[in-house]
Amino acid sequence: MPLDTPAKKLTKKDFTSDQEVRWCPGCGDYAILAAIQRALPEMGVTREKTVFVSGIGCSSRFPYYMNTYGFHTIHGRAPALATGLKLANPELDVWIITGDGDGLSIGGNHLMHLLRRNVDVQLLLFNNRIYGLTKGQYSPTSILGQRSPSTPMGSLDAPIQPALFALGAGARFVARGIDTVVKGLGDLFGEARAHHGTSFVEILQNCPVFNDGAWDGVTAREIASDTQLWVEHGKPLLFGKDKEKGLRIVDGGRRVEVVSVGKGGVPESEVAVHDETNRTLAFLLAQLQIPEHPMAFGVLYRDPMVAYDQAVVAQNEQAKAKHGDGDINALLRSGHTWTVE
Amino acid sequence: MPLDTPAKKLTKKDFTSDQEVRWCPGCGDYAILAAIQRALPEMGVTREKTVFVSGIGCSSRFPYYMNTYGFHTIHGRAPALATGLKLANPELDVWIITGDGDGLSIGGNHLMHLLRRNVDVQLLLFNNRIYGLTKGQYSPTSILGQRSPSTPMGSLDAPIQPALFALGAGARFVARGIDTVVKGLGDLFGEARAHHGTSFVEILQNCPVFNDGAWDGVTAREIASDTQLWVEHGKPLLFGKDKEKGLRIVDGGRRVEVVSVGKGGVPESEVAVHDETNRTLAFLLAQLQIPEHPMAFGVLYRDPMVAYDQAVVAQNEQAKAKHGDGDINALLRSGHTWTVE
Amino acid sequence: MDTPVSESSNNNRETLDSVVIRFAGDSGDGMQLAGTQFTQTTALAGNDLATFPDFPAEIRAPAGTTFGVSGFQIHFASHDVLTPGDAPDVLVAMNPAALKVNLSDVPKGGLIIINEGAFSSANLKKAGYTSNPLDDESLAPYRVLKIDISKLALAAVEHLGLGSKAALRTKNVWSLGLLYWMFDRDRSSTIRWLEAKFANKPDIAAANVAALNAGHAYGETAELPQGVGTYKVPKAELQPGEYRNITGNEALAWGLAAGGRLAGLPVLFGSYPITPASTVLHSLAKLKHFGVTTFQAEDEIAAICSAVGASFGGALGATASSGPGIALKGEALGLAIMTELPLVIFDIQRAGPSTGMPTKTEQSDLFQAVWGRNGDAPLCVLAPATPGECFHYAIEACRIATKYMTPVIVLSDGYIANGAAPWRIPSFDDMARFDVRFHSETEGFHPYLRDETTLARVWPKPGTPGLEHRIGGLEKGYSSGNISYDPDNHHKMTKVREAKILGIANDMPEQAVELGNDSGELAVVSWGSTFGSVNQAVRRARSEGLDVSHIHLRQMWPMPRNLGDLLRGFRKILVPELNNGQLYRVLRAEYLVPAQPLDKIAGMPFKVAEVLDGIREHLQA
Amino acid sequence: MDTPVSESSNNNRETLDSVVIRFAGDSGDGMQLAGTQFTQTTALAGNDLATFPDFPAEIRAPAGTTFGVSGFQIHFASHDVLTPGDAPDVLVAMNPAALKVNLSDVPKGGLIIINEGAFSSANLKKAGYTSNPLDDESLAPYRVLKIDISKLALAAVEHLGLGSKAALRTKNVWSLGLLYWMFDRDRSSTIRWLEAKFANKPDIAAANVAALNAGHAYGETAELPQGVGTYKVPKAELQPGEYRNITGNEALAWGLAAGGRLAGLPVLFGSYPITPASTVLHSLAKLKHFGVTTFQAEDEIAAICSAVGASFGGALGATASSGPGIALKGEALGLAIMTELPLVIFDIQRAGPSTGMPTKTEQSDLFQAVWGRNGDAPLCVLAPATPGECFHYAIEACRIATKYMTPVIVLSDGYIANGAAPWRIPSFDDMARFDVRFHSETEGFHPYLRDETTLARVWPKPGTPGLEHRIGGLEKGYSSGNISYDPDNHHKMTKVREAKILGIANDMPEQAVELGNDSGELAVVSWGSTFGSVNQAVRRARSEGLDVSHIHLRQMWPMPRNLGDLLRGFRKILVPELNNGQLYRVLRAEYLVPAQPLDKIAGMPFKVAEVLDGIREHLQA
Ligand SMILES: Cc1ncc(C[n+]2csc(CCOP(=O)(O)OP(=O)(O)O)c2C)c(N)n1
Ligand SMILES: Cc1ncc(C[n+]2csc(CCOP(=O)(O)OP(=O)(O)O)c2C)c(N)n1
Ligand code: SF4
Ligand code: SF4
Ligand SMILES: [Mg+2]
Ligand SMILES: [Mg+2]
Repeated sequence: MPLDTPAKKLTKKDFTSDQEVRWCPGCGDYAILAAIQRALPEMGVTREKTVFVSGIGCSSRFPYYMNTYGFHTIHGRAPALATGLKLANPELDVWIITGDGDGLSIGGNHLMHLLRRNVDVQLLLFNNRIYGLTKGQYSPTSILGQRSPSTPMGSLDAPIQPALFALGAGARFVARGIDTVVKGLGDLFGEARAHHGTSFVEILQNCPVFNDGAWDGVTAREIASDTQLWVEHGKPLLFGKDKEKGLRIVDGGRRVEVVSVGKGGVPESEVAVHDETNRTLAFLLAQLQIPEHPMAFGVLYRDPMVAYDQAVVAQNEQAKAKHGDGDINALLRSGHTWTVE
Repeated sequence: MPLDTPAKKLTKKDFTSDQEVRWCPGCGDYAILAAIQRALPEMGVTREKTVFVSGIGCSSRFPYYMNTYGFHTIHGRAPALATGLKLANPELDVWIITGDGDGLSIGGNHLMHLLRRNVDVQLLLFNNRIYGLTKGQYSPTSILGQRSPSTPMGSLDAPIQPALFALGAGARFVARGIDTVVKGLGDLFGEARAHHGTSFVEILQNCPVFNDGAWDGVTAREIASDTQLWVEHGKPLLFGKDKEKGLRIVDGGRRVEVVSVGKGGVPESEVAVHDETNRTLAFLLAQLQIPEHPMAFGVLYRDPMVAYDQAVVAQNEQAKAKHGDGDINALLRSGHTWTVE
Repeated sequence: MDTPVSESSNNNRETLDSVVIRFAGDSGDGMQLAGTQFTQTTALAGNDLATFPDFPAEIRAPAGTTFGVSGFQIHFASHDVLTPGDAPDVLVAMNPAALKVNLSDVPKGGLIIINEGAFSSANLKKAGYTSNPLDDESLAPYRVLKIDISKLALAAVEHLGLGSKAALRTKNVWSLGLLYWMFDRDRSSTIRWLEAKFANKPDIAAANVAALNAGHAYGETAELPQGVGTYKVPKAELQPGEYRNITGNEALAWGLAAGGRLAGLPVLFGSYPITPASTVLHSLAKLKHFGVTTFQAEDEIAAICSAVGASFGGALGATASSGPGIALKGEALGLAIMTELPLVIFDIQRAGPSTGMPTKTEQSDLFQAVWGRNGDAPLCVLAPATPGECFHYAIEACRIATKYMTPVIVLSDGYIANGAAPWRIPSFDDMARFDVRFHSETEGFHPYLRDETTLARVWPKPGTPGLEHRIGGLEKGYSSGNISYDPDNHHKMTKVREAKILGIANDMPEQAVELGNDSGELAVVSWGSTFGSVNQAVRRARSEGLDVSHIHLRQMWPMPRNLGDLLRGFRKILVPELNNGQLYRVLRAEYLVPAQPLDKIAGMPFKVAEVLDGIREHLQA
Repeated sequence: MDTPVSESSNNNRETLDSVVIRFAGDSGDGMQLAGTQFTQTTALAGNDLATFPDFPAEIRAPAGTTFGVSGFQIHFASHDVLTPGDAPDVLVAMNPAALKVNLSDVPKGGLIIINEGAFSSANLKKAGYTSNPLDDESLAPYRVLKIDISKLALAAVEHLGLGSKAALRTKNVWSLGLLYWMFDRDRSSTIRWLEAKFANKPDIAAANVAALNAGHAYGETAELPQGVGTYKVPKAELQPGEYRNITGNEALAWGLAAGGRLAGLPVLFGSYPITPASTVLHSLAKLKHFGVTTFQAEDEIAAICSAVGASFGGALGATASSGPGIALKGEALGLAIMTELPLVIFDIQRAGPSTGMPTKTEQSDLFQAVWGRNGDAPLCVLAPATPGECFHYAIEACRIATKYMTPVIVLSDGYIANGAAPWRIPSFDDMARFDVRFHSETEGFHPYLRDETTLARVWPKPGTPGLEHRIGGLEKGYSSGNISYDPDNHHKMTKVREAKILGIANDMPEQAVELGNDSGELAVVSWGSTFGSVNQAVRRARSEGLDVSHIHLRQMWPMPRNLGDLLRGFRKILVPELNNGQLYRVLRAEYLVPAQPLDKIAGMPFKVAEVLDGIREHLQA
């Protein structure tokens, strides 16, 4: 949420730290870094009020490259740490950077509780469906059958779907983007920051070293218009090069089918309209998978309620209003005391 | 899943251990204990193949009272421990007993991964919306504003909804019951056990000492028929004393409304029919809350897929089939060796 | 109960020097309430005192069983009292189970007051008696006062027309009345308390007052058997001042709030409930108007991480737990050590390993506190000796944490946590402030700039323009604060982290000798909550003419700077601990002195006699 | 490189006793491959050898930077080799960054082979050079061989028409060819290996072979500068047998599989990836047909809990991690201790505290392993000294865990984990089985029945009729196995848990002296991976006539039963450790002997000279 604005207009460079970036050449993380370094000045934030908090993983090196405050914590715990930071200093604008391993394997519980509490932070989950930093083991979002050093015969556990998980955990803002779709990312970051409460943003990210092309089926430029559905509140769920395809909801809301729209197909009025405040619709959209359906991007769900840190501040104020500023001497003498002479 | 059956018909008493039960008088846990001790003989299980695994909490004392194998582990970790147990010994019939604190606070991550992996166990979550054992602090399922020793001015974090969370995590069997509805419980336990994969069963449980009546708005006998919707696959979603009320799905599947059915109301055909294989419907049902809607009970969702432990066994077998039974001498000499004479 | 000092007191009361009373009954019988009220009243009467509440592990254990017995022991005297007493002079047993569990602790000739009315055959069976002890010879060695308290209490409140369940619940207050009569206590403060507590239920208040008075009246009017008299314990010479009872956990909570004030910082206390630490959270949750934010986290890891995040943000982060929870915090403690952030951790020790006996006390987390982490990860460890000292050491922890940019663990235990002791209330205005100054100079800034004296790094507060920086758990360059894999740098950083912590010893008092000489035959070295029994035991040993000194450690790490020299002045060193030998090993490792253990691993405090025996044996060995 | 022993060898090769070569280049330059191939070939040539690979922390660090430099050092000799060598006699520097990072380790007069072709101004800048070291005096103290390896490699493979990127990638193999020529190595095994590795890409295989041959040919034909010669290192006298190279992590994995076999149990290995432990999981994941199930858990806590669950179920549960992950496992370790279940834990130590320097080695988890848990929580700790010993100690861990029903921690470290050493392959058929017998007697059964000798409790396997029972983390009654809060029982159980672990010392060898006398002036006591450098240093000290013995510990807890007596036979004790002083404190605590530390906390193994200096200093002090 916007607070102070800087005296002079800042640029991408102002948000770039002096540390050499240490990701592999071609890593999707570069594009995300650039996107946020470009988006922050647009949002008019100050460097000093901005904090990036991360866990451990390739993605979690992110804070080092931002010329803001930053904390590279321990594996999986960034949401917990950020919660304390935000409670201690609610004026800060806190961004959490995490990976599919950091955020959903070891850190899944903290993520769940961050979401249900609705702490006012932005969380960006870089989903490359692999553990990058530890050299390529499968992750909780890896596809069934993923071969990796720890699953030489293929993985056997069904992947978690991050956006679905977030919705089940009670998230109030769920969005999805792609590392290479920089413009889309910048917009999402702006929306995420504007939202009061936890903004959950899953970003499909390519790890060229250990899981190259994991998202190609969705992200490859040639097929993008057929595999990506960018949703917008109040707009029909259309996709395809000429928006010639749409989603129709059938079976009393239980299933979604792809229909041709316009000439030769169904009228646009039969195509479902996105309502970002409807959690059930978001649940339906979050589940869509290629090849049956396009994958949904943009703000899938947004339904603000009071942020946890705001409520805590308010309750603390209420206590002060009721009891006055605490007096330690009086506290020590509260209840039953007696005097020895 | 059923395995051996006992030589002679067992009874409730066979499943009762010699340990004195140490819950508070009136605790809802007694009814659940009785229900399972009664249900197990019905399922024809043997004592020796049955294992109860729990974490820490009042509810987690459960294994001591079952005359089967049992492991009272550490706080929140029962799902992880049970996973190892089941992988080591897939023939065992493993039941996990957990509480809203044990399973959803400290143990939320293990629960999530148990569900997405779909390990073939039954998990019963005793939801009393409070920490019983540690004397009454609010829990992740406590209502907003819950007053407790740790939240004297009322809690500020939105509760997690266990069934919703389970669906978001990828559970393939999600059910809900009530401590005092013993018949319903027994049935659910049977269904849970019959399901291959993780069966998640939330049980509304009363803690008369620290959160008495937390569920009265749903469970009180007088109002039960209006506040409880017991779902059955393929049957319309009817409730009320004379099944005179039903749920209609409106808004393209995004909302549910309560309608009167029959004379003066809508025809029964307009009432939605339960389809336990539809995850979106389950998501809708899991969200229903009093007073707007009745709360949904029974098997909300069931859509089996291969259980993790089965897949692991199969992969191990496949490796054996391919390479033969491993030979340590050969292993030590695999790859490059040389001889010194 | 000591032998009567004189018999020339009012109403022919025997004057006693000190008395130990134990209230015991079913956990539903209100024994903690009776004990607490007796304590208040006794404090008002001017005695010194110590108490020991002992709860069952269950929330509501089945009535009448031995594991459902709840006890409360108070030791009061006309002189200094340091322990709740080894053995009760008077046992109040409200039911057969209470008698069964406690009888063996009563010395021959001790007085046992028994609620006969509860000795039904059902209750006897629940307690595991095969025959009624009131009917056989088993109580012959004691002075026994059998009263049907149940019936008398019912009769006393009959006129109020309560249900019989509620009426019966006054029997604890009835017995309290009897003891008030026996020990010449004033009922008025308890009456006021009952009236306030049951302000909304006037009939319950009235019933309790009636029962209290009836018990008292019973004493005055009934013919009591031979050997049961009335007693008086004269006032103790206490330091003048205003007093209150305080439990260790309350004192930690208040000390943390006070420490935040003295540092000029808001406090964020992130915690996850666990016995016996939860009440620190409960106390702090009521102190929001003191600038304390409490956060009940999803687990212990999140709790400590939230505190680390808060400290990074410029607040004072704190957390509390007990053994198993502290184990979970180990990795994050390492992060706080590496990032050199202030952090206060309360470890309220309980009997381990693993879940152990959660409601029982122990001192077995010393290793975990000092050495229980990956890597070379030094921090500061303090150990208060009494509930009152918890207040002081919580403040000290805040001072050291912020001055040295380090985590500080305060080791308390279940015994101090729950035990209430009279405490002379300090004046907050007299306490020295230690206001934190956040770093502000942007020139030449990097986040690992150090103070030359303390070796603490600077504390730059997010939100400050020009001090934007990144920290984390990777090794830092000494002169840049950036990530560094340089071998020499790691050596240097490890040494500076150590030196910083060891330097804290220069900022804390030298080790004093509590009792006895500065050198000699035997030093008894204790730490934490065993202070009272060890001190008493050494006092007795010295009165027997033995050359023994008592040294009590409160600075567990770094240890007091003179400790090595001091210990080397003794030929023998005995270390009584409620664990399987931890401090004695640390002393040997640090000072190469021949420390020997005296262990008790029973979930219970030392008895004075146990330590005394140990001293005698050790001197002979 | 030692001084030539003789010059009378084939082709006028100088004969050397031992040589240390370091390959260094960008992480994309294939230095690990070159090093590994040189190692293979050298082993085949009959030398003894030791290696030290040193990776950058990044997966793919930006090319040309100093932090992206990857190194591989090999020490080979005609005698026993215990360490990878202090300083390289020959440095191969493939780019400016590699030169910059490694130059200071090369002794004056050492040979440096430089790939001139990589010394572009861009690369020089990336490495942080302001002027080209090839053009100034900075290399004057060394023998330098400048070759444009890039260009020569490109030329050698030109005829194959590869892209220039792929072609350039052969330069590591080109330099390998040159070194093969220089040290008289046979190319054929490398050629076979390349052909197998690139079987699917025949042009790549051909290119590599061509480059290898070209490098070799260059040596044969080019005029080499003064001081650069050709050398021969005669065969070492090795114990006859079949040999292989093995890394510590591979050996742990194979040892665990073998241990499961010898116990007659399936193994469940639950683990969560972490550097440098992950490769244990990777190795075991390939052994499913050995009755090993691997489970990549969601975190370290789940990993160890899955292993505890498996052991409860009658399998052998095992887990592995490094410092931060082991810290997370502390609470669950306590559960395994309390429930007395077998469990094998590999802790592959890395530089701490906190995240520290994940890719660097250290020995700083000893405290954590021995004492780092809540409560009195004893377990067994073993520490292999070499990669080969990892196999043996993994088996020993399985034996002790199942025989004594206890967790056993094996402390390895990043150095042994990744370092490959030639290992004489044992015969599995000669190894003693230790088949587990599950409890089967229902008569008088309870789960804490103990074996009188080992004090181990019985192991009843779920699924067995009549042995249904419940266990957990709460204290158990000694004679019933039921939950018990009895004070004396807790004392007794704490003591029996301790006695059981201490008793393991009777089941393991006495401590031997590696070098020197059984008593004397100075004992140097080391543990774990520092074996080689400490042994060498003591050997040299003894050859200088100093009265020094080397004692190397492998049983960290319980310690060998004769260790105290042995140590008391020395006037001084020096404990070299890659940490800030841990074992030396444990020795003082246990035996009250005047052990002194010699620490190096640099993420690197000891150099022999460092230990030797420490010995000399300590003897003078
Ligand atoms: C406690 C702990 N356990 C394990 C690790 C090792 N570790 C570091 S990052 C990581 C996984 C990273 O995966 P992900 O979050 O997807 O990030 P990516 O590298 O793919 O961006 C693991 C297992 C650690 N640093 N700390
Ligand atoms: C590591 C650890 N942290 C905290 C505790 C304390 N603890 C025990 S049970 C419990 C919560 C129990 O709540 P729930 O799971 O809802 O069970 P209930 O008692 O309500 O049945 C807590 C916080 C513990 N035993 N171990
Ligand atoms: S390993 Fe993958 S995710 Fe990590 S930096 Fe390299 S390309 Fe990126
Ligand atoms: S505290 Fe509540 S949940 Fe626990 S045993 Fe008592 S009534 Fe049941
Ligand atoms: Mg990833
Ligand atoms: Mg609960």
